[in-house]
Amino acid sequence: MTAGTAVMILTIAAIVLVTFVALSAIFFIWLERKVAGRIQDRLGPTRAGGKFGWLQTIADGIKLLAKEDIIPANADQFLFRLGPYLAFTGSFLAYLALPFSRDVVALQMNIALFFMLAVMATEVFGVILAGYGSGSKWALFGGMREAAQVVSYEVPMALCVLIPVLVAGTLNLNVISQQQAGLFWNWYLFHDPFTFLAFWTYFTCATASCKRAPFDLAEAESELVAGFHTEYSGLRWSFFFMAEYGSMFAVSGIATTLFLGGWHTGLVPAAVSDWMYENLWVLYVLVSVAVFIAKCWILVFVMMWVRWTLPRLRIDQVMTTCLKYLLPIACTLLLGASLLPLVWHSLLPGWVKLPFRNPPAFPAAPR
Amino acid sequence: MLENPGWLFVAATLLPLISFILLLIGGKHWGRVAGWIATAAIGGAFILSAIGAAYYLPHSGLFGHSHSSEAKPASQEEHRGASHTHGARREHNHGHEYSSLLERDPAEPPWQGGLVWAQTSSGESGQATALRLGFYVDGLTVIMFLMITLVATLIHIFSTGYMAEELQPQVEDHQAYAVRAGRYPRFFTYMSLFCFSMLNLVLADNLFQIFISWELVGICSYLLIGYYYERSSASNAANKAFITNRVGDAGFIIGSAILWTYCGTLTLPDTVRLQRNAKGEMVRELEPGLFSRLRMPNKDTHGDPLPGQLDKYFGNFVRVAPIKPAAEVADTRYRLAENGGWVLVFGGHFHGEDLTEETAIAASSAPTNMGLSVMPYWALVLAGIGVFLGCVGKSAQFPLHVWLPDAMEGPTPVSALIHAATMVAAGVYLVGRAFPLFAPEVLLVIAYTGAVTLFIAASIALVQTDIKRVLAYSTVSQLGFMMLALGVGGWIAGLFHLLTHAFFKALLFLGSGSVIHGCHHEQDMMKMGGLYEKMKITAVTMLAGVLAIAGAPLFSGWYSKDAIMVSALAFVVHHPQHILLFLLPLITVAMTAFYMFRLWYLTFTGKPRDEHVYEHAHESPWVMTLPLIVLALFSVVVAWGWPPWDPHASALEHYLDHEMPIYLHPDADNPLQDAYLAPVRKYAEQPEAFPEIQLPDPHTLAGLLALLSAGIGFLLATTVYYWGYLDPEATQQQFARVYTFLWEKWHFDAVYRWIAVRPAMVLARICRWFDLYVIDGLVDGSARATVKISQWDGKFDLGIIDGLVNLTADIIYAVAAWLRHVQTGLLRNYVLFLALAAVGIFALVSYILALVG
Amino acid sequence: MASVGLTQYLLIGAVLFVCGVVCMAIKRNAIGVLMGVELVLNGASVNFAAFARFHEAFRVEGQVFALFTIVLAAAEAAIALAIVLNFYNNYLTVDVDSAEELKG
Amino acid sequence: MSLGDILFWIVGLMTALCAVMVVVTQHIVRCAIWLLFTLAGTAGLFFLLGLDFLGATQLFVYVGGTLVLVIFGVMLTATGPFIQLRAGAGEWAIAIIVGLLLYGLIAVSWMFADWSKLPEAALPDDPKQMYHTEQLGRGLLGDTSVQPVSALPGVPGKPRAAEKQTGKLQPPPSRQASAYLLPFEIVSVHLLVVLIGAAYLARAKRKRVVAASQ
Repeated sequence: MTAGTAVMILTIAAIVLVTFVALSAIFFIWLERKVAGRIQDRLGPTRAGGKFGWLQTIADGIKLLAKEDIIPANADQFLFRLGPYLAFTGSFLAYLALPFSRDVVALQMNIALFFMLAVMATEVFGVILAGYGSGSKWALFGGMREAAQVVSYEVPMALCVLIPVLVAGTLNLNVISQQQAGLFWNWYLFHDPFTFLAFWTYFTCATASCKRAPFDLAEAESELVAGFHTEYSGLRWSFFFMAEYGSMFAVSGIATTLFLGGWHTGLVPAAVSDWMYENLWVLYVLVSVAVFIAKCWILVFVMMWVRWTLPRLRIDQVMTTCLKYLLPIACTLLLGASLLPLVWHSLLPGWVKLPFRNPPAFPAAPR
Repeated sequence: MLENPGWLFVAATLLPLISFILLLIGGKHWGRVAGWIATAAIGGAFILSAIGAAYYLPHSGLFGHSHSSEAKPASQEEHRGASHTHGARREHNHGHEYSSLLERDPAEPPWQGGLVWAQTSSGESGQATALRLGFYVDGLTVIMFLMITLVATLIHIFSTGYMAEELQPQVEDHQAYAVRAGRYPRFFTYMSLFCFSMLNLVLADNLFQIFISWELVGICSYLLIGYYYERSSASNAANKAFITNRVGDAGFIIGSAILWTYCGTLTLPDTVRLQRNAKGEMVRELEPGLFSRLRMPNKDTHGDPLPGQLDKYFGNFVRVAPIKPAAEVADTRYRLAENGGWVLVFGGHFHGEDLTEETAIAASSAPTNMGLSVMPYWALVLAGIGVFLGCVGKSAQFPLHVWLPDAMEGPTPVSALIHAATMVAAGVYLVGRAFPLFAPEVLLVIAYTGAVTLFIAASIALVQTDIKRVLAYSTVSQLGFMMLALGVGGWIAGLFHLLTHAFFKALLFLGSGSVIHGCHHEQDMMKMGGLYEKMKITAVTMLAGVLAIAGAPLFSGWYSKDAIMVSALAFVVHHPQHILLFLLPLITVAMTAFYMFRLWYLTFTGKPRDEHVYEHAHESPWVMTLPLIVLALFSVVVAWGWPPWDPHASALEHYLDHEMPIYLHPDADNPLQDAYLAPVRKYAEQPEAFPEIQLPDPHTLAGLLALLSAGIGFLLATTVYYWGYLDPEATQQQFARVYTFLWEKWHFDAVYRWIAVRPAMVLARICRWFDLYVIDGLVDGSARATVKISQWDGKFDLGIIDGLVNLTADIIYAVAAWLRHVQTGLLRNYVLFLALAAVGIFALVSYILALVG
Repeated sequence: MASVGLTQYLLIGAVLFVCGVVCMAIKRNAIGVLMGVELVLNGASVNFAAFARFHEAFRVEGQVFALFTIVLAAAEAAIALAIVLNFYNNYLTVDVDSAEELKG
Repeated sequence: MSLGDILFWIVGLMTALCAVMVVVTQHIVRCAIWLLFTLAGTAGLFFLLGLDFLGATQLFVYVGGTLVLVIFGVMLTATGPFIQLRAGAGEWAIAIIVGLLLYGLIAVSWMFADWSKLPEAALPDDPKQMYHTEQLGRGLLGDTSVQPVSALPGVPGKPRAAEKQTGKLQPPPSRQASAYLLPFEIVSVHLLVVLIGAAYLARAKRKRVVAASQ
């Protein structure tokens, strides 16, 4: 493969991914409204047309595109304009390393997981800049809260992510997924008690780092008008939302890949799916991409469900949850997960030991 | 798998030490948590011991297979002559097997390890002598660990309840009429230290380490007996225990010193250590322990078997003088009862070829020769008696038994743990561990000491009214049983009784603790009575303990006491002049049953004799009854085997039999003790091999006699104290002299006061005078002189030395005041300076380099 | 222009380094000075990384030292910010020129 | 010029430009944004070099952590006149001259350094063939098979016999291989200590000021 083709493939992948992110944002906005409606015992959007009112989002999009682009007089023009793009870039870059199926990934990286976490960490800059650049104290408060919250929650989140990595022995998401092939008890969620608990801890942190309710302090309507995006309108505003829905899907993708078997259905033995991969590649890819996206959607749906069910916390409660509860829990889980095989394999006499399932051997993906 | 599971036991030993250090540092402020920490530590030790035992049991060969027997070449045995019919047994006892120790897998028990503490090089032989810090884990260690940690854990749990009132900030001590601060954490601090010391004692592989633990145990006992130190009785008891033990320990250290002098080591089993050889390579070298040095090993230092004819000349164990022709020596090698003579000691490095009669003779004149030296036989006896004297002190044997009853001043859990289950067991344990060192004369001393002790203590226990003192004398008496058993060669019986006794005596003490706790610290049995209605759990569990100690069938005491009686009987059959060694315990069995049932009846049955006590009595909380129940369960079942009604099918006894050191087996080649003990053991195991002895099977005979005796005691107690046919008061009046004699404890305390305490006081007064007037005078005089000199020195210091120093400082100050203008205080200027300096230095260096070329 | 190799990367690193030094020298804002330090450390990181790529002997060392540099920078930033905040709380300014009490 | 070279020039020049902008910009918040781009550009350089792990760490720790902290600091202190503190023209002049001198010095020494003395690195064309986390991790543990150790060039020392003959550096005996795991762990602990210390430092003094003002 020459460098030219590599760039071409990457460009195509990027275009496909951008389209996917934009389309899924449209879908999620509709879904969010329907979920909110159902939970609040009403129908949700119905009037704009389409089955179940799906045209509502399109109508919203047209409205946002047509809206006047306002920049407040007090704002710092440069920073104000930069904010949304930075946020969206951080969220979008994560998709480059997210495997949708076996070897169906824009950029095969050996450290894909780390890369995803790293680029998603830069998303916070967009919000901070928006908060500062708006020249409004509500926006500034929102930005500061976001900075404090996201940076803190990254720590337990990274620790939780380390636990399945410890079990798998690799950071390559493609390999981790493939190790969980076969029936669903091969998923790392069920590998041992520590990974099981790590999944829930991770999901909580992920919800917080996407600034989703009940952790949406950066845009707390009741206190800060609209938080960091108070002064935004039109397309810039919609970029923030694309970024938010994009990162919701991305963290769900990480959760799916690490704990829930990635693109594997968990219903057929590994041999069958391998056979399909060898002989019916196209069908395999279609089915597994669908399975992967469905799993992520379910997790995204759970986030929405949580949002419309739980009340918002106070900012000090958010920080306490992270630093006093989630961080020690994550540390304990990591310690336990690393000590478990040690104790299991060394201290107990031979006749006490039960067979301990190790991850199946799988050759590392071509780099 | 662990490479050497012995480290599990080391870890178990260190846990209480960690707890002790923690509590010592911060325990004062932790209150209840301190108890939990100590309990957790000893509980953890129990779990580690259990894991260790789980490793041990499959390896021990107890279940019929052995890992090492196939691996071992059979050729070693060929040189050892026909007497080694028990070659297969040897596989489990690597004690003095030279080659196997060097080659064997560390995961195979016995597990050994350790390090050298201090090393010295002695004399011209250059033979290094070393003090070790090591561990040796064999079957005895494993079972002792399990027993100690289990009993200690239960007692810790019990103590968290029993000592609860110490948690108050102010505690009123009714006996000392004092109000003091609560000392709950202190109690657990000492308990942790004690547990560590005791475990270390059992773990140690050398006499020196044992001695250290021995002293630590002693100091813990001192601290805990004196726990209520406001009471003068408690502090006196603590002093008495400590000083009495010192007498024994002096014997121990003398014995150790003799062994060190002649044998050059204090390590008991053989050990392997890394050594640098002449070429400078690290090699594994074998270091024979005491046991091997006093017997001829079957391999020389290079692992080559020794020539066969040497065995013919010397046997395993050599007495050199009087020198006799070879044939005669071969015949007389077992005749050890002769007076005088020398023992050949096998040192570090020797070759089999060198070991001829001539060498041996030469060795008797030179200090060391070919790794050999000689030791007078009397020194061996003296060393044995010395070591045993230590055991006499620790295990409260006659004549040093006086401290144990007084030690009951400590809190009851302490009495249970230290003075029933573990510390006093240390003496018995040491006799068992160092058994191969004891010459027949020493064994006889041990047997008689035990016999006298058990009788005296039991007789005193008959008349005591303090509930704990009865138990204390009973403990002394039971320890006497153990010593007697060991002394007559019943190694299994003695240690078997040690293990069973630990459980039921801990149970009895904790039960009495529960009674005392329930009766608000009333200890006099004469004020109790009828408590059964109030404290059912305590009463029933204590009844289990009473039945066990009295030797009721199917209770654990029955099995072990039977084993002791069989050993005594077998010994007496072979040595009829020592008939007392069987009669005294037989009588004492009856007395034991009597005083134990007397205790139970007085406490729990009949009418309440003191209304005040009776009204306030109540059952103890669950933390105290739970250990009672667990211990009661153990007291019943711990010695069971299949079938339970066969007294000689006990699983525990079978285990001990299997783990018995090789030297002690009836057919083992152990010339030091064989002439004396081998037939005894053989008779106890296979009486049909002695057709000339016209007696029934010793097992049946001894068992029936003991049961009969116990039955008599039980009936007597029931007659007097339950049915009330006999009035105890009237009997007491009738035998007033005997009663007074027993009540005054055979006047031991008075005798000791006259022969030891009074002269010591007089000497102390003289010393005080000398100290006050002579030594203090000298010290004060030198102090005055020093003051004068320092006044002159002060003037010199101020004027000349300080002057120079100040001058230097002044000069530097002046220079600095001029230089300080370089500092602008502006951070950014400094950065610029740095960058400029970098450029400048680089330019300068390149210029110079260019100049140089 | 020659194909990209060690020298080109080192030159970029040098640009970062010198920019950092100049930044330290002319920023009066204390945090600006801190940013200069970050730039200097980044220049060093680039050098390490370049050696890791282009020099067999530094294949691991280059990366490891660059990692150390990053961690060091994080630690340094935390401490420096704490100092700056203290400074700000005590003097109500972040102008480093007003911190001249060490003047000789 | 290959594609990688073009990418290098684009990313490298952008990075350098952003670095210059950091110096030139007066507004402290914008300054921080330029710094963000510089750091991100550096991460891009790392990715171009094939050092994925290093690049991701740069993004994660530096950009995601350190820089947020710096911006935090900026926002906490950026009040009124401190947003735009200007240095005098003279200072600018001196600083620029010194900077140019320094750059000239470094650039000249880089350009004229004789890199040909370096051992020929058997490097594949595609950097991704060589560098990945597994090797890095093994290198941290001191595995010599992934870490060809050689004497550092320029550091005086005795050349070994084989080096004298071939003129090439030979890997020393495996024992001298250094494992960086321990220093790495120490650095992590150091980081933790520093963070706690910083938190304490930033907090304790504030209390004292309050006490002093009362």
